[in-house]
Amino acid sequence: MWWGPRRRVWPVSVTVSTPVYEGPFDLLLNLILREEVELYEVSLSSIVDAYLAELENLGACDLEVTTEFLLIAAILLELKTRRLLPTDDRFDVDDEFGLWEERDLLLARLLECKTFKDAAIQLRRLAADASLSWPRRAGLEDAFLHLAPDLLAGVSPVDLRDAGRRALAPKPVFHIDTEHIAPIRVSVADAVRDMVAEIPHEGTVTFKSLTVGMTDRIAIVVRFLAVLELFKQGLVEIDQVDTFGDIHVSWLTGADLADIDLIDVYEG
Amino acid sequence: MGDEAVIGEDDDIRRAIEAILMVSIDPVAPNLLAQLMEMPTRKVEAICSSLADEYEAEGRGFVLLRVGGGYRFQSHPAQAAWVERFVLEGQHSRLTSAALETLAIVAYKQPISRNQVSAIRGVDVDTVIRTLQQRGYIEVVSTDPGPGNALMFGTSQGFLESMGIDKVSDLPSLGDFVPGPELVEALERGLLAEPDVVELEAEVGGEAEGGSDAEVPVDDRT
Amino acid sequence: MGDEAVIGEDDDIRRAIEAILMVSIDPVAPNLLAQLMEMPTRKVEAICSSLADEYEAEGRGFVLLRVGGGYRFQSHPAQAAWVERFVLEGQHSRLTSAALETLAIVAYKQPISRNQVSAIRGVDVDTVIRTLQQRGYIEVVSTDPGPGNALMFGTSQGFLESMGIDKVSDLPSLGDFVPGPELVEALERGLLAEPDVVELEAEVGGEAEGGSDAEVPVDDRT
Repeated sequence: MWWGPRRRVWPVSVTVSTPVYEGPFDLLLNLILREEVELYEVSLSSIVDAYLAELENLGACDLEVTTEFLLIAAILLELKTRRLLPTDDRFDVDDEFGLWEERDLLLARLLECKTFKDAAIQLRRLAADASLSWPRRAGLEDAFLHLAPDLLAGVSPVDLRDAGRRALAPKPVFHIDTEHIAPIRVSVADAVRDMVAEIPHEGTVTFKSLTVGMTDRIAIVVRFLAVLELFKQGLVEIDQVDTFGDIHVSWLTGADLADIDLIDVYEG
Repeated sequence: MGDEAVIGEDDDIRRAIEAILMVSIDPVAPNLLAQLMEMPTRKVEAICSSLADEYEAEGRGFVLLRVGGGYRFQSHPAQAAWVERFVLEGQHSRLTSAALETLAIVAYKQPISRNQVSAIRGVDVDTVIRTLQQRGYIEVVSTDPGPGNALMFGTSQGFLESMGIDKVSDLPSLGDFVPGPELVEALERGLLAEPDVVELEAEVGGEAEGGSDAEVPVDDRT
Repeated sequence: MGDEAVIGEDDDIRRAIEAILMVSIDPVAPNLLAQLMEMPTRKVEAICSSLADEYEAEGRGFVLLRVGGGYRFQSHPAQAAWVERFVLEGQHSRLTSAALETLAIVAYKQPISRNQVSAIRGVDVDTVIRTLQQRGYIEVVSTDPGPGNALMFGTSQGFLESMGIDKVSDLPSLGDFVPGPELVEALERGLLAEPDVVELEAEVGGEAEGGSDAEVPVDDRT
């Protein structure tokens, strides 16, 4: 299941908050509820555009939001990939149910996310109301202090040393590598254009050669989607000999370049 | 005459309670007061409640609040502007939405492990958990007896005080926040995996609804 | 009519003063109140004095006292027996681990300012410092000659007595730091984490105000 153990969990920063994305579920919620669109009709490029616009509004590149965005973009791509794959005529009941099951699971997750989101809003209200009232903190008057039991009774010097070690322990410092974070500017449409220019001359190419030099996971996934798009349009043949082996992409002779529907906005 | 004696007694108790609350830093539990005064807790609660009403009726600048499992003197919320002026540094710093959502999960699902919170949030929550812990909203309440012995988190006394509530069960029921059928429907529509397969959708969609109900988070403390 | 307006205004001021005095730890000087309320000190004094009379006439368990150059709420002397009982029987008898850690920092790093302790603890320590000072474990030992003239704290004679040691240098050495299991876990997580891990440690510390609730040094749940 794509959300199961193999899904990577991304760290969330506590200090970063944007009005738009507070996590992958949050983004999905926004996409579905605010945009009132079907998930599968969401164009990746429009998400990227909206996201980049959001970043510009923020005035600074927000690493936190960026990483979460990458995650959600990957999830969306995965969903879209499924959608793009040609439906097998031999109807596979198990697969079909698997898909529904996934959808139900996702729905449950989204509902849960929404529930706690609303609960959090209520907590904020409670906290805001409570913060209008300060507690009395003056404590015991001097006259009674001598009566108070020794709070250190039973505390040994070793206990104090242990407390000191705990308190003075160096806090872990984490290294942050932000080099790979760059605004995503890839689109499936661009990738299709590139490949239409490239594959016919080569005849058969491998997917590896189509993604040579690419380190950005999203760029590679987008390339893959573009190949699927060409396949869908009947322009290429795809062959993968071994599981996880390289994918061979062959230009179909006779395919008319004029037929190519050069998508402007990738619509899955 | 008997009545008068009782009133007199109540008056003494009222005064004693006022004095004790004045020197206490933390909320004082009603049963502690009851123990000290050698009287039923219910009576202490009644007196404290009438004291609180009295201050309010007299238009005092302070309140007697039941918070975090006990009674405490606090400034009246209506005087917040003046107190803020006096307490120069803002004592209350806001939590981010991410931290609040995490806090809500811990509050409603306690005891809960970091990983369980992570699974609900869909993101890693280490940093948020640490912040909430440092700020005294949550604390380790137990260790999971299962494999891994995960630390289980729950809300602290400080959380109750920050929220101005007496106990966790005073939080609004989580059930109040479960999205209504309209939203569920909208989400289902949004998640249509096969928009083309209309027949299947009608059939399985109904089933999915039933299935998702089971997944709707319910207040498991009830 | 003019009188009414003045009375109404006085009422507001009375409420504000009650709120401020309720949350203040130290006696509040009348001229500070006057400054906050933008009114003559004499008027503040008149209002405070009439408030004190009011509480006395109502038979409250607390008094508004002019002491140490300012006004302070205190328990009524007539209620001393109840307060004593509360202190002896109801009070909590141990420092929380957070308070003990704060005390350890002062003990091992003295002389140290409140802000320096705060920086190490990552949370606001005002209440804990106040309690430790009040209970006679720490005291102001010097004033920082630098800008701000921060008060520097150190341990007291009472601390040595409670710990059963002769001098601070008798405390066991902190020794070579051996990381505890929690830190090891955190470090491992940090090392294993993807390069994208964002760990705004500094921000966490900076945000950690208002955490003093967790620092309440006494355990009243026992």
